[in-house]
Amino acid sequence: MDAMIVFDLALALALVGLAWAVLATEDLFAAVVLFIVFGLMTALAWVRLAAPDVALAEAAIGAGVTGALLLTTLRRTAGAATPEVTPPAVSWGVGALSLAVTAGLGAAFLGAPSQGPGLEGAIAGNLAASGVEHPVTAVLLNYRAYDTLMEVVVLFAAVVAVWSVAQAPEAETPAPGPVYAGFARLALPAAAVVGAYLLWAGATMPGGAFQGGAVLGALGILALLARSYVPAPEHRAMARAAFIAGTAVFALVALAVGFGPRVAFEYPPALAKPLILLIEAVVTLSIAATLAALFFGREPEPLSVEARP
Amino acid sequence: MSPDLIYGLAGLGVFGIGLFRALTLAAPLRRVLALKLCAVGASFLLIVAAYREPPGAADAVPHALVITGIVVMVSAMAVALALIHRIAVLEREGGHD
Amino acid sequence: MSGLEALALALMVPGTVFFVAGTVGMLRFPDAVSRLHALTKADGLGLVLIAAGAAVAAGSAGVALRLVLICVLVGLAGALGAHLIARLVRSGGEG
Amino acid sequence: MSPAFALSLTVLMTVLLACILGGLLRVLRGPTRADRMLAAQLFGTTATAVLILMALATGDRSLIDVALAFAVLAAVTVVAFVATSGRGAP
Repeated sequence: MDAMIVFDLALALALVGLAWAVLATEDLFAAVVLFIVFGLMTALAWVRLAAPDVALAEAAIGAGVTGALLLTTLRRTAGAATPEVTPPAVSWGVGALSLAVTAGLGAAFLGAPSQGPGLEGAIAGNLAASGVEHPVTAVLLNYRAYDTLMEVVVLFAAVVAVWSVAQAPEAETPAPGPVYAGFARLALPAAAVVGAYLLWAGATMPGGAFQGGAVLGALGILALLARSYVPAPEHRAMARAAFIAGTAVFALVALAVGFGPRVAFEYPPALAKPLILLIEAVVTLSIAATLAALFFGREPEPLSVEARP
Repeated sequence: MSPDLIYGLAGLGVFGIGLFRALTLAAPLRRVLALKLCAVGASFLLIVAAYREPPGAADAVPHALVITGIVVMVSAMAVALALIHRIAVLEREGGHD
Repeated sequence: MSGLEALALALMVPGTVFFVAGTVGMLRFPDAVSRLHALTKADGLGLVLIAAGAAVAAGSAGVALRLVLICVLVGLAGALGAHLIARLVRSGGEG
Repeated sequence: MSPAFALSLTVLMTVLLACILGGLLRVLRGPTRADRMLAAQLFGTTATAVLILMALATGDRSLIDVALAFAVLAAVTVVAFVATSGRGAP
């Protein structure tokens, strides 16, 4: 019996309790803060489940982008009318339905063979040919690269969607002041170094394009908040190039290796490592630019032109 | 009791709470949070499926799937929040007319 | 337990005590600004002590370097956060 | 690593987790937004400390990188909070 069991039980109970509290607490701001804490606890649980890569992604996205997005939305929608509540009869029906779905999932979970051999043997067997030494990176960028390409496309689609429903700029919030500007001068380079380090680490240990990109995206958010970077209309072309670069380079490489005897996404083993690094570097920049743009929430436009008459 | 069972059950609980609340809550921002919780609960089941008792190494495929899922979730959330913002602005304008 | 491990614990146990004290202060102090005061102690001292203990026990230059970086970054963020929140509370905009 | 040291690490981790769980009361009670946000900042630091202890207990160096990611992003949420709740909020 491991003493960590106490930690695990407390953390598991905290996760369920937090999930309940996020949705039950009356104050919407408290709900958002609880949700951010839920993200922290999730990262810890994933470390306990021997998934440091996932914990790193959750830490970077959860601590960086999600909280900032939610807090901005809270400000923008303050004072919005609350819709009417669900009638109790519907609640009970939906409750029974949700319980049935969860119970079905639980039966499948408890009935499934645990510790069963998954694909780890196949992954380890082909790792030498994949071009990287870290299994998760091999899965993401080589074995299941098609999924990852689609994920980059989803990010691109998200930015297109956000730009097309964007509202006119808000009243400008006051800049956070000189102390923050000083902090940004120190923290932005540090964050850039950490983001690049995570990208580089991905070849041999947990890290990689998403984690690096998420850290760099959060750096973009810090810069936007500090007004170290103010999106201007003439940056639109550059921004669009950054959004599309990841998808474009990834797809071009995937197709280019597909000529001759190979199929698309089948990198020649000798070139696998440089190709993966190229894709990862460009995808990192795309993810960072996209996440910062999702936070900014609209196309940069000239301040002098009124969006609405 | 092993970590995979404990966190698997916690994931199930989070999934159930998220599903129920996503269908019953009225405020749009909370519904987005509920859907995200639902997704996290499902991710827990994937990560638990990949877990092996300490000497063994975890299965990397579910890990990669969940990392992909985290990035897709944040994109979906950003779009949902932009829509919520738009709805709020339109309602505010409608109220003024 | 080896000497190094005992030294590491001698650093990490006080670090944890600072976190406990900071949390208790955050729960018990009467208003936001005094709660900030409790929290920055835990932020600063608690984490530095735990990181120092970890560096001693890990005995690796790479790990120690990262731990120093973590302490510097968290220290900066803690100082900045306390300043910004205190300024916000004073301006009465915390709603 | 001696068993006594491993057990001590586990105890410290559990105490730190208990700190986070106890501190949640402050998030629930408030009363102001600043109170809730400063609690969240403390939890971020505490989670970083837990990760450092976990890295030590498991010997997995990459957990230090997870802690590093937390540390480098520690300011984002609180800065976003202050930037979105200054005066002039609608």
